[in-house]
Amino acid sequence: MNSVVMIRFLGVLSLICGMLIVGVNIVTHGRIQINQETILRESLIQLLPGMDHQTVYVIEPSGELAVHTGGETTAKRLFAGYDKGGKLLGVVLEANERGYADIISAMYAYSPSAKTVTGFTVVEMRETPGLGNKIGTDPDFLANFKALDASHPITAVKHGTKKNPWEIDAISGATISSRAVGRLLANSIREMEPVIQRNKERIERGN
Amino acid sequence: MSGVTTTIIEVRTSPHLHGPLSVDMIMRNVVYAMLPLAAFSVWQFGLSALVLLATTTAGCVLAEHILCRANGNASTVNDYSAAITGLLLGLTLPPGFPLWMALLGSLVAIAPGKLLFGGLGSNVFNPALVGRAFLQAAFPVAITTYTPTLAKARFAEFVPTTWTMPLMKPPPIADWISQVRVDGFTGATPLVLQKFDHIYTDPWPMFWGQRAGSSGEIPGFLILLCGAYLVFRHMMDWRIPVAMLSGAVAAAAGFHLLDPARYPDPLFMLFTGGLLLGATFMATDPVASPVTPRGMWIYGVLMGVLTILIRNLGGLAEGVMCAILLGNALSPLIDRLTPPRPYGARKPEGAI
Amino acid sequence: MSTTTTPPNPFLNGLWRQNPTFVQILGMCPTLAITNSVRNAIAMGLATAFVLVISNGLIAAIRKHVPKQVRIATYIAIIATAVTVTDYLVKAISIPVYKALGPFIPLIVANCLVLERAEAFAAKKPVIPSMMDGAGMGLGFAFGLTCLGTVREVLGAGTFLSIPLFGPNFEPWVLFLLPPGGFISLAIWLLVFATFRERKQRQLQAGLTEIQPAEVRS
Amino acid sequence: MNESLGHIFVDSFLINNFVLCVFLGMCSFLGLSAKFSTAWRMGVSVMFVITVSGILSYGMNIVLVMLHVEYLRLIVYIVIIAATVQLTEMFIKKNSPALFRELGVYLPLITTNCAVLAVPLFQTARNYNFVQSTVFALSASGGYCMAMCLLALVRERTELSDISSLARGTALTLVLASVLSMAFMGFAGMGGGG
Amino acid sequence: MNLFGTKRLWRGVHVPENKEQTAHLPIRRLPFPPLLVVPLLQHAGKPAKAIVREGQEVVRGEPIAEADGFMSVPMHAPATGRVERIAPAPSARGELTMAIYIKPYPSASQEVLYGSDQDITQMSPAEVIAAVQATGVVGLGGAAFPTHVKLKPPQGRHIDTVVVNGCECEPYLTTDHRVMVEYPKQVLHGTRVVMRALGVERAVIGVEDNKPDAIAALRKANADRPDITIEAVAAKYPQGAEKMLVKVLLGREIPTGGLPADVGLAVFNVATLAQIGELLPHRHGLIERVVTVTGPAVSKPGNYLIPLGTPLRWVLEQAGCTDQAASIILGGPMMGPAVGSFDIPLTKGVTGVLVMPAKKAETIYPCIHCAACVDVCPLHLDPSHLGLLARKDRYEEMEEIYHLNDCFECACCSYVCPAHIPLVQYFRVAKQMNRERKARA
Repeated sequence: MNSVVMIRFLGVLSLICGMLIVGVNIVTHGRIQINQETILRESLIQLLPGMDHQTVYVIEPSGELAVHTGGETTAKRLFAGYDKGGKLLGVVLEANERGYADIISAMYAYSPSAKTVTGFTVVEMRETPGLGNKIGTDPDFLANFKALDASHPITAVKHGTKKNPWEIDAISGATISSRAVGRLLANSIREMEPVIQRNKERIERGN
Repeated sequence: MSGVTTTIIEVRTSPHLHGPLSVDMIMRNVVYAMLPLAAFSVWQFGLSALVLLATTTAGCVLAEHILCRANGNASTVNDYSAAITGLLLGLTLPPGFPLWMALLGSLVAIAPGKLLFGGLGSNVFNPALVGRAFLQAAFPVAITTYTPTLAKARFAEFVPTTWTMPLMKPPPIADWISQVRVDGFTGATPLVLQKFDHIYTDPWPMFWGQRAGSSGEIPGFLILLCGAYLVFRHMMDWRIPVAMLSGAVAAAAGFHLLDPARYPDPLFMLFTGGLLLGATFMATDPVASPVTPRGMWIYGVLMGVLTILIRNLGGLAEGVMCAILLGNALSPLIDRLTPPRPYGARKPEGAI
Repeated sequence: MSTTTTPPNPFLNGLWRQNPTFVQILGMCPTLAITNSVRNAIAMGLATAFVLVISNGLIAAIRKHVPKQVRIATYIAIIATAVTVTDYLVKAISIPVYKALGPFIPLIVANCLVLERAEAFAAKKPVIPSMMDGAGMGLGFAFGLTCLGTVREVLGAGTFLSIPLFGPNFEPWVLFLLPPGGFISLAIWLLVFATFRERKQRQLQAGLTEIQPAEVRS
Repeated sequence: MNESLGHIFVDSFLINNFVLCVFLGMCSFLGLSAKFSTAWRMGVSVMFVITVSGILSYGMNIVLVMLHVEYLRLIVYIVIIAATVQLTEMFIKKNSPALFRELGVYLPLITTNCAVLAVPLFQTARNYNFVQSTVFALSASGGYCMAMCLLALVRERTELSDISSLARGTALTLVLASVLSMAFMGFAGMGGGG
Repeated sequence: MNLFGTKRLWRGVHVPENKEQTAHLPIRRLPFPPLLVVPLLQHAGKPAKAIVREGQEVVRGEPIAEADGFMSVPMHAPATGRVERIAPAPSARGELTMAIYIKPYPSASQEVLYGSDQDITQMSPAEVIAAVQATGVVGLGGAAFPTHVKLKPPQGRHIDTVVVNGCECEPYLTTDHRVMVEYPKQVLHGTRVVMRALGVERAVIGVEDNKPDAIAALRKANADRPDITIEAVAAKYPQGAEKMLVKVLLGREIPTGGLPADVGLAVFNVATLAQIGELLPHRHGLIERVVTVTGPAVSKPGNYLIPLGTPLRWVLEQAGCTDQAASIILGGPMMGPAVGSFDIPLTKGVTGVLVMPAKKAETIYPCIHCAACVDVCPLHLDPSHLGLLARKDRYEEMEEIYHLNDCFECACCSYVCPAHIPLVQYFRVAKQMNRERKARA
């Protein structure tokens, strides 16, 4: 077998394979996009009950906001949700923090006017099932985020010792994961608060 | 054959003398050495500790007996090693640990932890620790629920969690704890307090047994005494505990010097948690530790340092168990890297 | 058993006799990683089965034109294509499932089961039996994953397909959802199967010795 | 996500060890760990292939993103890996025939080792930069090598004891792996602060 | 090494000595047995060649067999009497070897009638070596290696020191002890003979510190000579092994597979040198040796001067062996082989006859890796691992990786093993298997 035949064969093969992949990509692309948007919308609605439509911003490296037009991006995003009348309900932010086992990715709703966190949901985590992973499911824990004062640095405190509005009542037995959530919010808000305040009017307008 | 009255000659191979020790004797004495700890534990925690220790010990012995028989082999409970495993497992669990979980732990310790590998002498990991590691991974909440020592009614009532129905969640005991606790003693262990709430506990009272913790890890002085007994009788290798404790002290001192506010002092590290118990009774399990003298030192120091690393940097408050399991896993490697230099070898050589 | 004279049905062969999980012990990464819930296990099994059918079919179709020196590269290219296709299809069907399977769909490429079937079966047999073989192996694999997923989900969470089985007070054995639990569950299944097979073999041996002792020896 | 290199190292070497915690490279982990001599050779070869292919994939990914053909990522990565393995094989064969004789059988197997494919996939998904990618590839494959060696040594020890025929083989290996994995759980949370 | 004033062996074991039964008993002669059986092979090397005929009369001390080459020694008649026959006889190892049967005359005296005086100060080293060979002396510590061979070091090896082994570390045995106490002059004389033959200026006599009277006797006899020093070493088994003694006394390690000559030493047993000192000036031959007959089942234990070729049965009868079931050991309890017959004759290499009561069968447990054996192995081997490998028949690995062939079977490991694993026996089998495998290859 000479190499010309081999190369020709591999060339034809890769051509066919490439075409196959491209074909599938074209066929499924639209559908995938719709799926992703549905998922996003669902989680946004969960965080901002009563939301009707949203604007997606990308936070540029300079700290400026730009309206996201679609497609994949690796930059952090900021979602602004509005009710039917176009009134800003709040913004939703993405944040990551190292938890017990791996990185916790979460989204939380933030009200720029009241400076409070109004909702919290975990996107991805590998915390200990039955213990640390309660940060995504435990109703008592999630109740912390109905109106969490964000004007003061947020911290998580030991279960049953919450005294101030900016404290998170940790899950008993899952202190590390709970504290990770506290750090996640505190760090993210410290970083994002100036950006949001700077662009407050723009976000309210939705452009 | 006049004169010589000897009529039967036995032909045996040399040596014709034998030293005084035997395996069952060693194992029996290890059990004896743990009994004072068990007694202390019962005194501190009352009925719950008693039934817990009884359950794990009986569970391990029975499991070994039944499984040996089921495999068609002679039962090996007479060598006392199953009793050691059971007692040790019990001593490492919190006193109010649900009995059904303890029984499950005993089964795991004996079945996959020991018999699967071929029984006594073949286990790669310390069986009691395999049992405990299983329980820790399976029931992380129950195994970190500690109860206060010296509760007033400890000889009249059980910790509510002790008699949890099999397969069921143990009931919450926060109320019970606040009701029974005596001044100065809380349910939380000093390690947890230090790690998560930065509350420092004075080491010396802990050494004399004034703290919460697993049922058998508390009386530091007693553990050292019992260990000394075994060392004195040549039934335990002194190098491993000494190496492990000095490794831990050195590592803890390093951390403490680096940031005294964050990392507690070596004495605290030494007297809290299961370090003394682990170094004395678990790390010294001869089956899972290296055999060469240099290897034993390396092994001990490694486990000590790992313990402190996990305690200071890791997510868990306690690191002894994982450190010893890792040490067990590393012991074949250590053995391989530290072959004794044979007499007259022309140059030092490694086996790898 | 050497006494079998007719070639085994490729479909049943993969499903049971040469079960990839319990007999051949192939494709262990997803077997251990994606079985902490029954739903994920089934999804992963089906995805792998799908890849197997496509890749086996394609490879069987071109088997006569493949130059010998580059056959492994060819198989891998075809498998990678099939996996990419599957990847997009899963994403199109359900994002939550895609997220649960995580990086393990692309990793089907490196699942030794797929390459092994390509090399051992599809490279030598026509298209239809190859696809049958792929389906059998794939479903056998899915079966193995489901078995494992069942143990892990039932013990680790007290649920089956997210349906609680033991009431609210059940204490789940979290261990089974964690990595060590994966190893343990597989070990349990292998022990069960080994016991089963040993017993069967002993019976078979005993039965055969009674009837025709000569044939067993040959 | 801007992770420090130390975090990446500890994370992929210990906490999320590829073999013991993420279940990658299982087939070789279970299949080639019977002998220490085989295991560490395999481990080192995998380390080499992972590091080289990780770096190459990092470069290729930039090209792919530039051309907007991200959907070809998988097939490109696998081709890179196959080529790296092939080149390694040729290189070793030419320069060290003795090593080749010892490794020859295992080298082609590296192509179907999912740990090798996982490194470029993970580093892409996590947006690592070049240095991070390299550290990640080194520590992840180092973790693989370490787990291989540990298991192999422990298995060699069990060779010396009397194990019932039922448990011999994969089941026993799995139990060993499981205890190792439990021991590695002790590292969880390292670097998590708290 | 000199931490407590006494040189000591760090590895090894403290075995109960049990020497007190015989240590204080002076050496006594044993009467001639009705029939003496003198094997032609009582030493390491080639058997001697008989030079007597059946029916011939021999005089006590007369040569009856001549050396067959350099690696061989002559034999001398232990008693005046008649050669009954020359035929195979059982030996301690079990196989039959050629032997000269001599029936002593009932009236035969213990006086040695054969021989003539010679002055060694007038002899060249080569003549000394020949004279030593003519005495038929071999290593009396048990190895029975022809002594004159050691006096001629291999090409290129220079001997600087003579080491005299007076340790006798085996429990129960007191022959060397008594020899040193009763014949210190002969020991020192023999030492000078070998020093002269080797052209060496310095000799060290190492004696275990549990024999203070022996040390005192030697020191007293040596008061005026600084070239021979008498060193006390701490009592521990196996201090008497050549390799251990050399290491403890002089800090030298004999290389693996090598000889003491490789580190400039020649090592002799005290009893050997005492015999040379006794026999050489008179051109006498070795016809008797001191044997400790002891053990719990012996009613008259003692150190007996026994004519070579005396059957075991006679010795036991004279010493009053009483037990019904026993094992009989030639040599010490740690390394001596048990014998299966009363008919074997005592030879030059037998240091003791030990009658031990029957033992209970002990449970053998699995190895628990307690490392006791590793801690005691004087050669720094890993008996634990060797034992595990032996159980799996992995003999090659034992030799290649774990230095099996260095083991000299001192049995410390078996002694301490709490699991009662017969480690030494495993090693003997393993070595044998390896030899057979190599022979096949």
